[in-house]
Amino acid sequence: MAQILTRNVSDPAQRELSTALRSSAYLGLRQALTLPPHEVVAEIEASGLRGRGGAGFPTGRKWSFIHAQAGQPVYLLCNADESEPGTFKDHYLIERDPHLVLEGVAIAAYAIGAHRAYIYMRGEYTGVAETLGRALAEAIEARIIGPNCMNSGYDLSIAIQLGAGAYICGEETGLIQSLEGRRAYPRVRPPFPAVHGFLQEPTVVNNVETLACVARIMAEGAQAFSDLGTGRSTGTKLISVSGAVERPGVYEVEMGYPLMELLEHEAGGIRHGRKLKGVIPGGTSVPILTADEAAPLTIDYESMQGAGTMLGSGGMIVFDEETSMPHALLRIAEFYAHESCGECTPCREGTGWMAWVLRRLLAGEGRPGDLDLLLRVGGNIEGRTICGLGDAAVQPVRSFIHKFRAEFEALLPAAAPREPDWQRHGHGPRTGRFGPPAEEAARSQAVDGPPTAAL
Amino acid sequence: MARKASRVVDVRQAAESGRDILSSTAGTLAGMEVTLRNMVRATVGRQHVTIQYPEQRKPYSRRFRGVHILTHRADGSLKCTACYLCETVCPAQCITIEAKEVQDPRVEKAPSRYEIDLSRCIFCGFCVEACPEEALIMSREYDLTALSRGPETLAYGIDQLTQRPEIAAYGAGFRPHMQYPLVESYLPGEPIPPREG
Amino acid sequence: MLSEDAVREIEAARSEEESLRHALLTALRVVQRERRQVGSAEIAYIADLLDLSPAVVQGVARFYDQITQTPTGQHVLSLCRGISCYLCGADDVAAEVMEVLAVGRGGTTADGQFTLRLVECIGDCDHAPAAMVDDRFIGPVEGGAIRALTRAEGGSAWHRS
Amino acid sequence: MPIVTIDGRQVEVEQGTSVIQAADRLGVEIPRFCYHPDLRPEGNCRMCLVDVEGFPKPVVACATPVVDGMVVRTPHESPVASKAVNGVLEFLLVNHPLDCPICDQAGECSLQDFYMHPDYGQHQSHVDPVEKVHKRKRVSLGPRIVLDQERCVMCSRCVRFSEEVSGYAELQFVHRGNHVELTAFEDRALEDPYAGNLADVCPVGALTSRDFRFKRRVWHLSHADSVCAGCSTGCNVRIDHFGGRIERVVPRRNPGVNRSWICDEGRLSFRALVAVPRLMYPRQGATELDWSEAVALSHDSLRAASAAQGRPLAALASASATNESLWLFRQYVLAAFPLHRLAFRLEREIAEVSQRQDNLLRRLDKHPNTMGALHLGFDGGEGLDGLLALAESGAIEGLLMLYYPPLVGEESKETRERITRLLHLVPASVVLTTHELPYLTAAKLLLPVATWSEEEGTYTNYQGLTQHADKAVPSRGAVRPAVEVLGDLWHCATAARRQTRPEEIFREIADSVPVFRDLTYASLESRSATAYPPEGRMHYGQEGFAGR
Repeated sequence: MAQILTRNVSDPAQRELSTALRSSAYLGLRQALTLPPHEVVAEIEASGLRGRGGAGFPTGRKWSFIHAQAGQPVYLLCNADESEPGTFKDHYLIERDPHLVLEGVAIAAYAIGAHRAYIYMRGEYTGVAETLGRALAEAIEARIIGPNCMNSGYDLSIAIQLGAGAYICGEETGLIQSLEGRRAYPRVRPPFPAVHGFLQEPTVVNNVETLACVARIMAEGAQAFSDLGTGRSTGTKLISVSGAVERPGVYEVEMGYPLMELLEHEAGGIRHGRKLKGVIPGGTSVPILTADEAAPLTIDYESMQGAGTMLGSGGMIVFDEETSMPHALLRIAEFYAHESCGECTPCREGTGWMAWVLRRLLAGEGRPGDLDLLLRVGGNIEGRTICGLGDAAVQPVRSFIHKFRAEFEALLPAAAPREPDWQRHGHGPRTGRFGPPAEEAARSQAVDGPPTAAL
Repeated sequence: MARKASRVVDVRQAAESGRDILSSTAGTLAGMEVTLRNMVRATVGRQHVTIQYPEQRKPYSRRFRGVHILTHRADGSLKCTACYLCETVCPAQCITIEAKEVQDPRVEKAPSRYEIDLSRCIFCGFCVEACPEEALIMSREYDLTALSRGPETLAYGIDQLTQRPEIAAYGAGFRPHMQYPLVESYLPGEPIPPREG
Repeated sequence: MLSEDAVREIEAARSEEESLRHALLTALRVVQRERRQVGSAEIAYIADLLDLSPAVVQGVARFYDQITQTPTGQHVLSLCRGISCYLCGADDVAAEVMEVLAVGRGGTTADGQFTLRLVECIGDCDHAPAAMVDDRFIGPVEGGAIRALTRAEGGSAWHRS
Repeated sequence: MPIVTIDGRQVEVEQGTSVIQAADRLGVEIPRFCYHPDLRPEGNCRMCLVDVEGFPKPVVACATPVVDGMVVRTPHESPVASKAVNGVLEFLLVNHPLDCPICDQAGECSLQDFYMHPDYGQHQSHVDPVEKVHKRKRVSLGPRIVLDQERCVMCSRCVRFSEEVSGYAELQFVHRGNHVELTAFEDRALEDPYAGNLADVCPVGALTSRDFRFKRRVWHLSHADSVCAGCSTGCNVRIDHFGGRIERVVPRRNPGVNRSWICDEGRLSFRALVAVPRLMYPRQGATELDWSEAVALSHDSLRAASAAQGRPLAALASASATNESLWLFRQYVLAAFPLHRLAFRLEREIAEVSQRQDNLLRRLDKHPNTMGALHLGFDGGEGLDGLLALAESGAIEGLLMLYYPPLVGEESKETRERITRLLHLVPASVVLTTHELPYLTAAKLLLPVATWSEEEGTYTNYQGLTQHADKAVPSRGAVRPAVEVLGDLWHCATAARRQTRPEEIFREIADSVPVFRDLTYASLESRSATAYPPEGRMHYGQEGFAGR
């Protein structure tokens, strides 16, 4: 398999600068600093690199949107928040090759004209941040990063910021808000971060893996990178395989690699010799694939899109035949309900509502029409929210119900539903569909008296 | 304007002629059939159509719209939350409400003054229809009398609308959704069922 | 309220960042680490330190899962219940741990040693069922492993060097 | 400048205008919760979704800038937008309590109004009340505001108001997802002197006014457009009243004066009107007079005290009077007393009172019409002090005074003492005033006049902007508007009748005083506060409750 990013991960000493330098670390940065920034941008554009965080937006294009006025500060934010369930590639990469990430950060910052870069890591990665912090200190010591990087006259300072536990901080504007010391409420676009980002200044937010690719591209040339892969998906992709496989872990595959090949060989096949039931190819925010759908697919943006799903963050979650899909979906729905930041209406109310209905369904209190209700609620969230979390929460719900509908329908009550309590209590019967129960009719008689008056 | 003479009957002429006297009397008797039948029933059968009011009283429909009742909750507090819907809808503008804040965490708000000027009330029942909580219903009390006109005597306040003995005597009257029992609304003196759980 | 080191850390973040407000996230983390909670007193302290309205500090503090309103135990044991860990039996592990430690979700053991948190995906899915003690990943865990760990907490090593 | 088409109607707007602003200009109603014209748009409520040609999905009108040739279709026209907005509204109501009967916002609640709208409301609920997320109710946030967390729709208008406008930042959200709550730290009482606006910006019943709490259902209220007389800023307000009593005062939007805000002092200034007993009848000492007697007696005593002796009449009018009253006051003095001293300043420190009190609205000059008095030819320099000096030297023996107590704060002790002293020094004094004030009892004749809110008139604020205030409530007792009393006095002096309708008087002013040239009541109306929400279509029951 093609190894670009994971070439040196097996050596624990790679975290130390001396070892890393021997394996050509910071070669790409040295190369980049000899070029004017716009040529670095052009090189990345030529490589066809697309963002590895989930959306797959061309990285070079993103950089080219930065048009800072003279003297205006520009910021590079490295998104190491990695909170997408089933994704742990950034964790793996930073822990094992921190200098590669730092190099990518420095190159990107140089390319967009930023002199300050932040690496925002999720709060759970405190230990990983320490590794990265040590690497950064070494790089600064060696005058690779800092004022006058590598004697090029370019100044850069990098800070590592740890989060404190919120999925939404992985959304680029949420990350910016969090970094500014605000509630990580994503911002409405326009204006885009490239115009008004961190501190209202032009800002680029890039994923860790993207920046690692940047480092390699600058060291080895855009051509070498774009030779790998297929079509508009160039290079390699880190795939985090987890769930019902024998050997979960991070695997680097060339774009276009057969999906089943990865599961069967690298990941050791399905656990306990069971059969594959479904696989989520890119973190919980993308639609699930059934075993049949997954069989012919290759790992690249176009192939996934053709199958109605997305490569996303490359967090591949594998479900075996024993898995109860409604229970799994509830777990995912609860995740989104818990992590919805609560800023915009559809996501705030809709994610909680979907989780509620699923919980009710699994508790045996489902009502006819609940599946349609779930789909309708999902439809009302999708495309109506500020950030992508809303859409992300809908994808699993919709695809699970569509593709495993029988399992969900088995949960629905066979007979007509019990009329909900609130029709009878508290607010009085207001519809003419149901008569009063016998004991209440008796009481009614007592209150209203016999048809003739007393006295 | 000329009309056909044949269609005009001269009544006086007809009476004087005396030819139709028998048929005229028969017609009169036929018209009095009900009266006569009742006369016979009352005198011979002693079945009275009139009653000796006020010693005797007529039963009225359960939907009768009599003097209002303010209902209360199981704990005895007024059900009314002073939402002003009855005051708003009242076409005679005879309802006056003043609200106060109460410490009950469930309701927050209750009337400090609730007055229906019954001398202006037209007993249309709109107030009862407007009430979202059956806090205001009507009774079957119909014999509302006072020694003078005006709000001093016929403006009923909270006490009269909840406590007056006539409520128990006449019973509850009109309210919307009569086909259902009252929900969590009670009349004075009504036994309150023990709370569940 | 805080140790000198902690204050120095916040001060450093303060001077390094572009405005006082940026230091807020760091301040919250430091205070949580030192005080094992960010309650009202801590919020007022941070607000004072960073010249912010206490309501603003509270708003940010109450956004994050790792910042707690009430004190945690000496150690926070976080069991991942993300989808990958769920597929690898995280529910059973959680049930067993609750039984072993005799605490509920979010509860703290009677001796004040452990607070048990059931958390969403912590990004260690290849070691599912994943778990953390404080800042260290300890997955994959089984109930028995946790039992051993809780007995020997303080000395147990990170399973990966 | 870009031209945009909204629901088939075109409008040309400035670069950078948002779609919702363009729609407001056209009078096309777009439902909204979080958008407020005087706050930074945040786009979180998602209610203003509109269908824009060429966009794959609905976009928020509040945060989408207009570009030339844009074709927008609102929920009124577009099924796509209508469905989207309907879905959002359903979400907003998922966890909203069924509180309307006890909620003060009912009747002017955006949730109610939007739910009833045929184009995007009226969905069937699929949620049991038992499933709703419960939060804290009836949280007291000090003397102005009561918070109900369950009713909150998280539009963050209040948060933005307190951060961006007043700067106190006392309100924030806590928690996440559908557990987000609006909170003040430890439920502390709000210190913000503009906190009352929080109840106004809240589109639902989450933040309600403690002062107005449970007083009246809003659909019973009648409205009068007025101008706050609490200080020289002249904030545009609406007086809401019922049965002849003012129940509340709320701001009207006027971007050039007060935007959408008023201070709490101004909001509650109507309380000052009833804090002290009103002067109900014309009085000479302890004797009540009828009006014809009182007017004749006033005129005669002033004539006797000044003109006959060859001494000037001291004429002192408070700058809290309307332009119309001041004009008639001056006309009367000019007509009846060839010798006179016309003054209006009560305070000593002129420089100080022309300054602002804070960075938002309040000003130290607590008289709403100082500029008007100056424009109408009152002496800016002499004031109370000058007259007092004259009186002490015995140069004046007659005093005509038009006095209104301040609505915000109290007359300083010093001023009160000086007024008392002046009244004692002058043998013949006639005071037109509103209340039974102890420092005026020394006046020989007291004539009761209408207060702010009881009379129509205009005030000229510190910017020199003349604004019209309508009459809201009737006067009680024998109280009459000052213009009528002054008209009668003028009649005594000239034997001629004159028009005392404020509108006619203002026309006279406009004809005579250059600063007011070309102004009419009609032109003042048209340039005053712009209605918000646009065209008043968003709240039912704005007409008030007819028949009361």
